[in-house]
Amino acid sequence: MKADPQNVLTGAHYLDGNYAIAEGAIAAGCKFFAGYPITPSTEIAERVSRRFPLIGGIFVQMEDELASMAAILGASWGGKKSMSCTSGPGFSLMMENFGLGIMLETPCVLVNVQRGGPSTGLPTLPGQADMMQARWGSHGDYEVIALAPDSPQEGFELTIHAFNLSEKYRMPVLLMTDECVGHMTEKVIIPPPEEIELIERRYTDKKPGEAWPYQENELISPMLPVGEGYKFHITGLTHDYRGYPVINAEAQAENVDRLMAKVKENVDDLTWLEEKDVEDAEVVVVSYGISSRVVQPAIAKAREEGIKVGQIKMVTVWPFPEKRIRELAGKVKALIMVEMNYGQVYLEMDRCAAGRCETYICGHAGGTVHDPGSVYSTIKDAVK
Amino acid sequence: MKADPQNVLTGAHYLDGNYAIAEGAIAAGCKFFAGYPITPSTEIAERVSRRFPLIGGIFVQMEDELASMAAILGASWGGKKSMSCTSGPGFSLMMENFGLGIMLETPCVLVNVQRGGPSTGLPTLPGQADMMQARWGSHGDYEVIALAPDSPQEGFELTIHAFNLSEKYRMPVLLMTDECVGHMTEKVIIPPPEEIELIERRYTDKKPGEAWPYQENELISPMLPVGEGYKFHITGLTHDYRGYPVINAEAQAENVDRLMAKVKENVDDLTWLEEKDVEDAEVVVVSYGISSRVVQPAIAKAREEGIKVGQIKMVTVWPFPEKRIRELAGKVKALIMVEMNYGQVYLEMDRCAAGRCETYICGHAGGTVHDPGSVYSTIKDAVK
Amino acid sequence: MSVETTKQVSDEHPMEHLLRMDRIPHIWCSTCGLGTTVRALAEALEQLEIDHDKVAVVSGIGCTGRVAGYLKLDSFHTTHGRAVPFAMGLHIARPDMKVIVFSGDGDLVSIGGNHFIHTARRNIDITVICVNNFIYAMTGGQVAPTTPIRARSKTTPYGNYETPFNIPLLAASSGAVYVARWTALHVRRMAMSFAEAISKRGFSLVEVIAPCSTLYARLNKLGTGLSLMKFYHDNSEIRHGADLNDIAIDYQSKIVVGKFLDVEKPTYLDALNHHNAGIFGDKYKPYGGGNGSD
Amino acid sequence: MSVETTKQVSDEHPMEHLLRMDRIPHIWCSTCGLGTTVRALAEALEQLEIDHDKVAVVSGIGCTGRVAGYLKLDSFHTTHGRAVPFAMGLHIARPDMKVIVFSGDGDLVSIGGNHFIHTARRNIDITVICVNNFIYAMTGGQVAPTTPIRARSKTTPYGNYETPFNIPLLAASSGAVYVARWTALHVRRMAMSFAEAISKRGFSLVEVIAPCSTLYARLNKLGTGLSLMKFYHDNSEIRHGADLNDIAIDYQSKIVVGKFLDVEKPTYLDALNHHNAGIFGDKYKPYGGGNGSD
Amino acid sequence: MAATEIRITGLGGQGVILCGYIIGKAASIYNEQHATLTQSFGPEARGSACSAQVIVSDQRVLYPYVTAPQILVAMSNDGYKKYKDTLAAESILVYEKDLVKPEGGGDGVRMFGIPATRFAEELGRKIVLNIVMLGFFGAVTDLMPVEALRKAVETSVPAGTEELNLKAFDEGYEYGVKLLEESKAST
Amino acid sequence: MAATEIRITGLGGQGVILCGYIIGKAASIYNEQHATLTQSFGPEARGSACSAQVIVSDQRVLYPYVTAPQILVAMSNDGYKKYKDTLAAESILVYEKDLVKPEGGGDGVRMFGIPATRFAEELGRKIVLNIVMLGFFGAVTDLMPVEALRKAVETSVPAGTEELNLKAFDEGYEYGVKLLEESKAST
Amino acid sequence: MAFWRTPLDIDKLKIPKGELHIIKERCKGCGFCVEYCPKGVLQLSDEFNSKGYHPPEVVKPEECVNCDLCEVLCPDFAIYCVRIEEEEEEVDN
Amino acid sequence: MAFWRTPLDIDKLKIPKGELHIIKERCKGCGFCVEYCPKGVLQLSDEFNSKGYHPPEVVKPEECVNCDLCEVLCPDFAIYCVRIEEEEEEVDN
Ligand SMILES: Cc1ncc(C[n+]2csc(CCOP(=O)(O)OP(=O)(O)O)c2C)c(N)n1
Ligand SMILES: Cc1ncc(C[n+]2csc(CCOP(=O)(O)OP(=O)(O)O)c2C)c(N)n1
Ligand code: SF4
Ligand code: SF4
Ligand code: SF4
Ligand code: SF4
Ligand code: SF4
Ligand code: SF4
Ligand SMILES: [Mg+2]
Ligand SMILES: [Mg+2]
Repeated sequence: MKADPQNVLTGAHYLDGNYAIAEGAIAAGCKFFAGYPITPSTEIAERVSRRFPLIGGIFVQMEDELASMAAILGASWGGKKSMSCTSGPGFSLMMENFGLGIMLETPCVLVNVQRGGPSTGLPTLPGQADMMQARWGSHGDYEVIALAPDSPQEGFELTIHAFNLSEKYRMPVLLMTDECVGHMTEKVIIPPPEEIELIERRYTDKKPGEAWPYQENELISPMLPVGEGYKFHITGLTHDYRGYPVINAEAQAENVDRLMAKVKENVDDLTWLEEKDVEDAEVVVVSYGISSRVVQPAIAKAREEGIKVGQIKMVTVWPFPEKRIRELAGKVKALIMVEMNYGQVYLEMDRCAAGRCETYICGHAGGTVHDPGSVYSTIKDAVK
Repeated sequence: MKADPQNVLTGAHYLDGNYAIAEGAIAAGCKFFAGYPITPSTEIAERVSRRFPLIGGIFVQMEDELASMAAILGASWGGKKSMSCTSGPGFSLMMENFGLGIMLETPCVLVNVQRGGPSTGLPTLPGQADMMQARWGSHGDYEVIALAPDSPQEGFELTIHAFNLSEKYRMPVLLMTDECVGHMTEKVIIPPPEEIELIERRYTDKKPGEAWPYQENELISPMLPVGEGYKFHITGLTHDYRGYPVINAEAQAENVDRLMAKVKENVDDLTWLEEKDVEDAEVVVVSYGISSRVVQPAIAKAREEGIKVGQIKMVTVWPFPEKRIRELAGKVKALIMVEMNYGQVYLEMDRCAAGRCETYICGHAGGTVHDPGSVYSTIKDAVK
Repeated sequence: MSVETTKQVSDEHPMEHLLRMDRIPHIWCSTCGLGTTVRALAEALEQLEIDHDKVAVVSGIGCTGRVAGYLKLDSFHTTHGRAVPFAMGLHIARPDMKVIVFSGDGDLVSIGGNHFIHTARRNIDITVICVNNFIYAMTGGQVAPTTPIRARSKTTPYGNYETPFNIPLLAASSGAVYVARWTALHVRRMAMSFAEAISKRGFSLVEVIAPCSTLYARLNKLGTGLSLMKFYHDNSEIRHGADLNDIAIDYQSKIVVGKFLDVEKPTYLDALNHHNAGIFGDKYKPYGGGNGSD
Repeated sequence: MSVETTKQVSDEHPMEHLLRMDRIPHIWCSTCGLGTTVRALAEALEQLEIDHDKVAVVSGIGCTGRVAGYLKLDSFHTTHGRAVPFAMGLHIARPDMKVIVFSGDGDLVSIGGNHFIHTARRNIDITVICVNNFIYAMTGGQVAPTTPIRARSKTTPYGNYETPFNIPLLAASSGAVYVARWTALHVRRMAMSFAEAISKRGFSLVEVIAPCSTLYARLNKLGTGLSLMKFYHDNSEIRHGADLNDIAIDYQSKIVVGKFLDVEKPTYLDALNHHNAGIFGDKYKPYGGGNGSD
Repeated sequence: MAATEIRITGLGGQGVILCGYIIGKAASIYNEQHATLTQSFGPEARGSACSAQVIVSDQRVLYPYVTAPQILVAMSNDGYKKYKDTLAAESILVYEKDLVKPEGGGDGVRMFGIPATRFAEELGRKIVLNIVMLGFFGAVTDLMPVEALRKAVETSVPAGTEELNLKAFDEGYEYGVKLLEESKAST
Repeated sequence: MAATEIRITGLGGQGVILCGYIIGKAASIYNEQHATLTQSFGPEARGSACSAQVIVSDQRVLYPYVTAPQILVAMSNDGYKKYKDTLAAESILVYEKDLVKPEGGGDGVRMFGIPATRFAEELGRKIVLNIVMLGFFGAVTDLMPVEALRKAVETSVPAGTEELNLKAFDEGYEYGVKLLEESKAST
Repeated sequence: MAFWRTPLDIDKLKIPKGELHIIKERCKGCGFCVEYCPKGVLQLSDEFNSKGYHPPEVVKPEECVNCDLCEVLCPDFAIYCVRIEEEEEEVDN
Repeated sequence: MAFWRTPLDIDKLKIPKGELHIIKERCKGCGFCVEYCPKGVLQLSDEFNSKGYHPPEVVKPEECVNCDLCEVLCPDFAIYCVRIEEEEEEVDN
């Protein structure tokens, strides 16, 4: 399906990352936004609250983040594309109901504009230290999809992509950005609606009485619409294909296996890497989001000096591109992860390297993006 | 310091894991318990509520888990050893204020009696799938200490240990158990009070005006008592040694570095492994909590058949015993992680193995403990 | 014995079309009041002559929370305390539907208290049915923010000393437009209140005092659920329009029931539409939700 | 010009002993009302003749939340919405101390709403000062659950249409024993209310309507904080003991201030001690906290 | 002695869990053995079927769940039916005679019934049914010295009810002893 | 052309951020360049000093923060003082003449002052101070065609104020052009 | 024939009679129906159902006025009452 | 000497006088003190402090009655008034 022209501000705009994300959501057809203000994400909500009234969307500022997450799930089941945005402290509060979203298999998008943590930390400065929380922040086993934009332009595009993936895989999708991207203003080109491809909700084609919320033997079932007589039941308890609670280990295995398989069996579809100069590289710098930009001057400098450095930008951070990293580890001398934390996604990279190459983490506590110099000297270390 | 005789039910008791944990807390001198009921942890609160009135403790059933976590931090700053208990959904809700506890460097103990997840999952059946959440569940970078008892007896002992570590390292400590241990009744021997060694809170010996909440250049500062004229300030924002907010990258590095160093520089002190037959082992089974019990029949069987299997039981799961695992990886053919999840702590083990030996995960979705047969066949696979 | 006039075979109970018969018998204990409450809701839905396709029920977690699993409606068993905001999202997405929250006292006013007061404040057009059994039943009988002073529970083993909430007062002070209370014994009036609440535009609350036999009654040595029903019979007083400050519930003493509040106020969506129409004039298309296909 | 009688050098302001002078000047904007409120609390602490060592202040997050950082008391800047339960833990650990929560309207009754009503219900002996500036200031001016209808904010760019809370009513309905409201202009009465509230045994609330110049005033084109002070001057009405149902605040209209409630009820700890003494008799040692060294 | 797996099954309110608790306590506290008690929790247990499992062993019990019990104590027919097929060969069934209708004793299951409800009713408190069963269990299984079980009963029942419960225990025990003697006599 | 780093500094309320926004927009939307705008947020910025940074470049801007600006636009003395030492060699200082007192021009910093507040006041709206500065900036820096800046002003100011703002811009611009001519004449 | 139907208001004067249906296996023996039947139509039987509960039995069938109270009180959807319209049928004939 | 102190109630009759202290660098020029001084003692000066605000200046020093209102209203702890006890001193002498 194509985007609704009513929603799309086609043209070149000078927008900050947060506004661009809001425009992405609107272009994707988001019609329900429930959120709670928190620096540095609030401008997303502000833009949405300004834009929604005339295009039939509803923005609600909820009482807290717990309510926000619950409300977007309810609205999604009500048939609306729905979304919330937050930052670290609010992200922590959303984790329980994020898990409910996973369990109920509810499409929706959650944006985390990361700031420095832990706790209240650095509200106005960037960080990338919620990446492992994005993967593991709710209790129990599950898999997630998380995307990381490096600019307002990608903020716009990946928000649409996030909505599309959430419909395709019938699950909440995370957009993990940071204060720097969120508050950075750049040119954003919004294409005409007919160039914006949207994945719409898949509803069952079965009749009431024949359809269940999680069709037997289907990895990803079409949803059941409310209000149409399906009279379905869904629960956060372990359940069978009917959505009925079943409290035993067998049902658990079946239920959770399938939730994980939705992602695990589609890692190839979900993986989105942008590679540069990797073929002949001795060292590859891996990074995501804003970090994948600031590494570039360092890489360029090293290249100028004849060091064979390649770059991998992870657009999709979760699921981790395990296959590609394993492959590369067998070919290169070293992999360097650059991220604004003490080494989070690094741990997965290191694991997948499996001792076949050296790995480096070029990280720090957050509060500012990487100084290219620090990346450069890690590259130098790695080729020593 | 020794335990207060008033608190210690010396003798042999037939207790379930949850009651044993409650007795451990009481023996450790816990005097404030704030909690919110949740299966399968509630018996801890129930026992505490019954035991406290005559020993000067206060139990409050809070309105929710967010309040519970906040209240135990407040009480700890008020000078009480404090504690809460919960299970997955509540653990998710506590993560924001758990991070505050880390940031304020507040001693307290939080117990998670794990059940099957995600979401409401299997309230009455066991799981070990909150282990990565224990490590990464709050936003931002930080390190944690997490212990895992395998029985009511260890529930008692490790709760005391958890209180001791929380005072020693001035941070919240996690006791990660599960429904099986929590609801299993066994003999628990409670020693006489004089055999229970307690680490008491370290308060500053400096005078008001000279003392700060986080003394400069000290890794772990003694605490400042309230009500004594220190008139100190503490904040969840990034702060300096005075406890005053400083919002920049340098302060962030200093603050977070130190929080992490408290654990990282003391991994050796914190690591507690129980090893058996590891010296000559070809394969080592690594596990923790209840899983480390149920693997033993499988190991015994394999040993009987002449397979050289060793066992490592991780009493401390976080920080991960990286050094020992790296060492072993260079010596054995394979490491097997047995845990009631799809491979969480396994990821760290696999990473530390760094390709120097094979690694296996013997895991499942939870709902029941491992059938020894599945462990046995993983051992067989590993030696093939 | 009267076999003649009594078919004892398992033929169809008149409410079966509103129940998930593939899940009956339900898990609730003998002499638990929950089933009766569900029956009353079914009764109300029958009376209302509304399209049952267009009714959804949302529950949190608890014995009461299991209600969503037994009603044959679009039904959502969410997380503990979050039924109300989930329902709010659902309602806003589908304002053409009737959204009913069925929650326990702990679910609704303990962990869910914030959502309760804020959703009442916004006058979101949903109906909340709170089954108040004075205890956390599902988790085995701990104190609730409704447990009367002196009553015992597993976490007040020597008796409760915390003042409980007066739920109707809290609802009204927060902004609800319809507030009633009945006991499980007042099954017909309860059904009527349910019907009124569902028809009412705005945030409506019906509190139902119901027996928890296995925990509340047992821990307090009050007999069975039937004994509690008898207690309600002897000790409840219907007082429509009662002053909400006078209807707090003490341990084993009078229970004031009735319809306490029924006022008109613009709902959240009405206020929004009215406000936006004032701002944008004709450009503004009143938000009415649609059928969710957009 | 009167240099003679005016020392313009930086000598000591009489409240400096109660302030963290190493953090002054504070971050609050020009014409913000927060500083005045802090000054009034200092005044109250002076009046009370209590040992300032035994006073603690707990804040959540927000412009108001920064108060804890400026008062030279044991002071805790916690997380958004959780000041109240943190304070409750602190109070129970040290009942000999006076624990004061200083919170913004969003902090206290939006994200912290549940703790607010439950802590009032339990009648925990703490004092809560809520600075209501009708907006989320710290995050840049979004709608709050106190924003009057029609007022603009960054997330109600065309004006608010949600009914705000009546905070005194909510506190009283939940169980508070002392409830007052003043504007930042009523600085002496505010200080007196603070002193009364701090002395009061039980859960006390003082709401302070204060100007947020940078966001609330600016977004609503109401001038500066001084303009708002003038507005309070012209539009507030002192009505002690007013019916709490009559004191909701509309956009730029009358603000009823005064002491609305002052009743006696056993505090949480009193109730606990009384109850347990009844159960255990002499075996029970009343809980009074001790100095925290146990 | 190898581990003995025991399952006690019945209805909520019959004291099934306490029964298991006493057996485990007797073994581990008063008989120097190891005993691990587990139980089925869950909303599904609400008021209906419930069961307790005890593993008694001279070594530490490692695997905590009962899979093939050597002893099944059945206080309800539903419970009996649910679990009868898990009984190991050569195992023992201890059942309440008026409530459970055992269906033949294939695989050499030894079966011992007692009208424990009636005994309990005669003692004036139907609630001691489980303790009567326990005494009977002590006699017919000979798992541990009867004194260990008596001690465990005494320290596990609510204060003030010790005497009644011990009496109930003894009646069950004696009935069991008699039954054993009779059955010995008859073989 | 290599990247040009610009910092605009002043007090809250002076329109510092809008000024940066317009420069960035002019470059990226109306002049086919790349421009990245960042700003200092934070409670510390509450009403007092604030600053915006723009990097304008023909290539994509990779590192988003300004470290050593080639151009400093100062609308307050505090801001000037805070940042003057970060000015790169051969850089330009554009300042409000009545508010900022530059301290000599070491390192070949070229300095251009304008009494923009007075201009703005003369236009009847003190608030257009930033737009006057912007016109002046356009003239003295020659970073991009003035039309790009004008276009950006027109599309960035509140609807209804376009004319006033363009007038303000033009006055600043003309003052700058004149100043340049004079200084050329004088060298 | 419809022509000769008894007017409804007359029909109303008749005391309705009910036929009880008890779904024994569903019953949990709570006794609500027995206790609150205004006519004492029911009593708990001695019989056990397979869950071990005593379902009610009808002891005074002729007394039942089809008030449905047993039905609406039953928490287990285990009893309901159907109206028997004997007399109306007679009129119709 | 204490013996001869003027009784307090007499002291009260005197109109107190105040000496104002303005900490200019702390002032944010809000004007609260100026607006609400009951005696019009203050006005905002033309002067800027280093933060760019106009601190108040005392224009009618003799009018100040030491009511402290300026002090208690000032959100920035930038002004305070000290009582001058000239007359009392005279009595004491
Ligand atoms: C976040 C979270 N905390 C706690 C629980 C455990 N829990 C389940 S139901 C319940 C309370 C039930 O009480 P109530 O809402 O009164 O319902 P009832 O069972 O009495 O009908 C609790 C605490 C949970 N499921 N999730
Ligand atoms: C969990 C969480 N959510 C959101 C925020 C962001 N936040 C900080 S302060 C605040 C609201 C401030 O409003 P208020 O409490 O009224 O205080 P004010 O700034 O107006 O004094 C918000 C939403 C946060 N810090 N933590
Ligand atoms: S435990 Fe109580 S509330 Fe739950 S089903 Fe049983 S009687 Fe009903
Ligand atoms: S933003 Fe508003 S509340 Fe915050 S300091 Fe400024 S004026 Fe005060
Ligand atoms: S329908 Fe009425 S009269 Fe008939 S049995 Fe039921 S309750 Fe009794
Ligand atoms: S009310 Fe229903 S469950 Fe109760 S006894 Fe009667 S038929 Fe059985
Ligand atoms: S003390 Fe009173 S009279 Fe004197 S300047 Fe201040 S406000 Fe005016
Ligand atoms: S009240 Fe204080 S900050 Fe305001 S103008 Fe007067 S001295 Fe300055
Ligand atoms: Mg309840
Ligand atoms: Mg506010």
